[in-house]
Amino acid sequence: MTSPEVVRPFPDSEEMEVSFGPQHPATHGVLRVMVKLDGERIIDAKPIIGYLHRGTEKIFETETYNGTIPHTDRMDYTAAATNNQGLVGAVEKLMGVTVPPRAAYIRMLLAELQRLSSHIIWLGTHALDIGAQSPFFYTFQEREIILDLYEEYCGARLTLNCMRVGGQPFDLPEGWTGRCKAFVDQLPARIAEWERLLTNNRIWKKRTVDVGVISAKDAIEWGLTGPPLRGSGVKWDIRKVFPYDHYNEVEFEIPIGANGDTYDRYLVRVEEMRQSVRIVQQCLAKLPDGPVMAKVPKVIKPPKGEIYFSVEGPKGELGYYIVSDGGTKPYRMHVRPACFINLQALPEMVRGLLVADLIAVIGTLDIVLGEIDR
Amino acid sequence: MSFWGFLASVFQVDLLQGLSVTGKFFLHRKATIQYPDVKPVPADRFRGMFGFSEERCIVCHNCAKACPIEIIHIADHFEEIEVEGKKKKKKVLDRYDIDVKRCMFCGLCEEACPTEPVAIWLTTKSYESAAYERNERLYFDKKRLQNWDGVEPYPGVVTPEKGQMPNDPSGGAAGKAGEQKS
Amino acid sequence: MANPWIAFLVVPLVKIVVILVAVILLAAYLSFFERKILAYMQIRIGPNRVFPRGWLQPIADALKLFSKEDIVPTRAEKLVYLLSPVITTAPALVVFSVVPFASATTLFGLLKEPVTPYLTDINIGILFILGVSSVGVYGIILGGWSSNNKFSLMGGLRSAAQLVSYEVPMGFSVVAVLLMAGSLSLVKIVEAQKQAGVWFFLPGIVAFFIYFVCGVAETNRSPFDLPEAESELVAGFHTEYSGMKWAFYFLAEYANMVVISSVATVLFFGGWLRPFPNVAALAFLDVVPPFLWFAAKVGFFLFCYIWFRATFPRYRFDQLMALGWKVLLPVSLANVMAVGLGVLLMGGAR
Amino acid sequence: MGEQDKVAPQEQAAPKQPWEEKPVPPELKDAREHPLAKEIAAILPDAVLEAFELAGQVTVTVPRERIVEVGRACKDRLDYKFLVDLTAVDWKERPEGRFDVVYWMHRFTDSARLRLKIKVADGVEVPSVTGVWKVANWMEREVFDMFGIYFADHPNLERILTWEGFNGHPLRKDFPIQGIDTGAAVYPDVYPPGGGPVAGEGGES
Repeated sequence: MTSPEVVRPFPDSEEMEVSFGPQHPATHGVLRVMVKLDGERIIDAKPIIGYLHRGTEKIFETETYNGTIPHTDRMDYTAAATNNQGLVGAVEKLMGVTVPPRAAYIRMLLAELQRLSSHIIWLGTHALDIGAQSPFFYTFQEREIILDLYEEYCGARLTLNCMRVGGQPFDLPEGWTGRCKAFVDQLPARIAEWERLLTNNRIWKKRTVDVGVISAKDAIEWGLTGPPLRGSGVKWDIRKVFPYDHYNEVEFEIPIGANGDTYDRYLVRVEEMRQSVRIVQQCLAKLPDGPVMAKVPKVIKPPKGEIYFSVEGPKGELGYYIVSDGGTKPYRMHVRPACFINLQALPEMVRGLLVADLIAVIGTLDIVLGEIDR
Repeated sequence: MSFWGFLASVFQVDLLQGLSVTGKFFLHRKATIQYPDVKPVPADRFRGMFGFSEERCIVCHNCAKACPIEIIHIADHFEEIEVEGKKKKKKVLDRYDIDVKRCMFCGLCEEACPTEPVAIWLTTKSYESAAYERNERLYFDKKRLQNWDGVEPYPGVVTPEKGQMPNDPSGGAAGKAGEQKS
Repeated sequence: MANPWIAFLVVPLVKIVVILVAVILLAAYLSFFERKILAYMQIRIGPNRVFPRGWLQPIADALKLFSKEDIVPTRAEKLVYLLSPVITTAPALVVFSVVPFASATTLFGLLKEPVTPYLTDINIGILFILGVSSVGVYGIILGGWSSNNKFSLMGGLRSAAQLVSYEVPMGFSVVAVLLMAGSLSLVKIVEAQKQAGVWFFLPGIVAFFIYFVCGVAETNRSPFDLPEAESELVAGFHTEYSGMKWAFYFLAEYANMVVISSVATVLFFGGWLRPFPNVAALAFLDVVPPFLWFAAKVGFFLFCYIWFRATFPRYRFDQLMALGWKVLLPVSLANVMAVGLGVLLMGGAR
Repeated sequence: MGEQDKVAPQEQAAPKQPWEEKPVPPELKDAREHPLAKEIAAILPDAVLEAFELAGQVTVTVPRERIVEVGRACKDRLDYKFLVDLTAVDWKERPEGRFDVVYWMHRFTDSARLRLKIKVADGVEVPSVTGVWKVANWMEREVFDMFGIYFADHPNLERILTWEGFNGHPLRKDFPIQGIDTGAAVYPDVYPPGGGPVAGEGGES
């Protein structure tokens, strides 16, 4: 059901228009929400974006295919590996390249570690917005280990630039799999600890149950993907429906929520973290050896044509629509940004709630302004 | 709510659980390090400050072409040199500038460099090159890329001038023999 | 009391100076301890750069706040904007005049005859404290309104509703103690606990719990820190304040925390009494001077404040009001009945 | 040559792995007979102007003015409930319409995906599909902002990524990469473009 029409006890009382952001502690970046308030109740919320628009898609048209990869790191700057995975997957599909299994497994490892890191940022900041300060530090402590693993592999912690068209630029340093396994084996215990702080904490439940409810029909209507869609009970995950990169050789479940409120999305993401741990463990066990780069010409020139390829990013379906005119530079490269489309449902989810819930819903949508503004 | 649930909520079991977690961490080993005295150890492949060696550079412009934001400016000219009687034209490097203030340290220039070991590399483990003035201090020309004037090398790392190699940032200090470890 | 001049002018003046300096220093160091303890709970170290290991951090903060530019928002109500921090801080300090720290002492023999360390002991102690401490809310409301900032206005209105609605259950929980003690004066309450031989904490466990929860809400602290919820209202009512004016609000908040903790100690944990005061077997505990007992108990409560802040998320505004009116008020009323009945059965009122 | 044969026999024996050969790009096939394209042709006889298939993805070109009708039919009758993506491509001097507006739909029942494409000349209005899929609202606003394609009866067609007073459409091919003078107060950098104390004479452009 869509959120109820706002019942206004004093209809002729004058509304207060407040601007949340773009410089605001809880908008996860430069998002501005023009909120019409009747007292504390939200009558209407209008997100205003574009403060971080860097014209990435225009820059794509002036770069070679391998040159665009550092730019994709900066779109969803909390999930650089999955951004790269989407781009290189699309170009490889257009060129008909099959990636050696070892490269594909390394990509799955990097992507799942990135999902863990992105969900960790989400949990830390979401709890911080609702008032619980400590999970932020406990979660970021674990994320430091993931960033160290990335630094050992590709030399950078956030803007990885760690994949190339046709495979991986370099192989895993020795000892990396051991450190990765040690980290991933102890993570479920850490997650259980964070859950003891939040999951059945009565204040956390009061702040998240029945807040920002969106039904499955509305979620599909508003084009939500990723945890917001799964939170409303739709079992939909690109890794299961269109498996890429050997995801079909790895077992994992897709957690779904029951009634699409903030608490269900919280449970879905925490369960997704556990599933990612399972995937990483299986990838480490089945890591094949062999080359990490397919036979791909030094200058990437995909054939004329258009292709759409999408990966399951931590925020939702991240798609790349590439139109190539046969040259070394993409003619047109459009990104289907999961956060941009998820944010569109914000007014729908927030109408009639209180100001504090606006912050909780922005947190549960897990938006990153780099991907929204591109 | 079940009877036990009611009892638990009266005795605030969920709140006490939360308190126990923060209490446990109260005695936990702390994670922060005191930066200026204790420096974090970058990994071997860490993409830090540029290293450049002029004699290995064959002026092929590959790095300038590979750079996504075109911040490597190279100028060269040809010279006639006598090699065993035959006249040979040799490319000489005049200007090799990197506009480090706009660089995003993506490492594509290092990958594009055909020489072995590479002439331009980032695995120098040095990251302390902050500057107060935007344009002057962060625009590295050929000489400065080698003597690192204005860059604080990471302890144990020497500047390219003193023999730093891409995979041996300490410039042979570690392995005394100083041979190139491929 | 040979010379009235000394007895009624010099001694109270000395006490006032000592108490004021102590409270301001305590509030400053409480901010340091809060940052340290909060940091330790969040696996980091907290301030440790000023003076070896950070001990002079509060002094450094005070100096910084002194030297900060005094910014007044353009269309703010100048007079009200400047006055409201004072309206908040003054009551928080005045309340300390009634809090009994320790029994009469001769300062280890320095003085000829024992003198009482606390300033006065008026016979309506509790009423005075409740009355004066609720004046502080005006400073918050006026400060929020006068700084001409939507977020501050909302912060101010929220704190008004919150304080009013938590004053009532707190009052009732205090009534439960008065029934047991039979007098409003704080010193007599402590003596009553001494005679009863048991702290009022045990019979009045529910009253204590409600009192402490309302105390946390009164001082806008952790699970109830809505007026200054940084994630929603940027910084709540003190968004536009900076420098010393902000420091006043800061001082008031910590002073109020100490007030609530010390009143809780006096009412429920037997002020300066040692645990189980008349049990002879524990006589060896008397070697610890009474003031240290009082300080230890207040310290424990302050640690709980900080512990709450590290752990609990924040209530939403309507849930906060619902908790105040629908849960705490009825339970405190029922508790007053129960304690009244108990006192009646146990030998009539004093 | 002898030992080279001896050394390499096991390689010849092992079949060439797909990633060891030169990649074979997928070729463009006409997809009129493709079941997905045939479905649309069945319910809307003359709607399918052309249909292609590349790497398993079917693209159907439909006439511009019937896009809402096709969209509603796809959503209600062929239950493409989920509009995944909506974007545009600028083909500059293409005779039959400068822009391609591309709709990418998805069906949950058998998780099939179909791409609708319409050809739009510059300055011609495109009927908005926000009535069919609510998610198209912001996507159409972005296409308008970036390409200048107007969408008829869109609830609030205004710029979404650039600011109100911006007088250009960045993703058009004739929009210079260096940007245009937007009248916004921009502080010129002290140094010439290309940076550096020495004016960039002849450096790598």
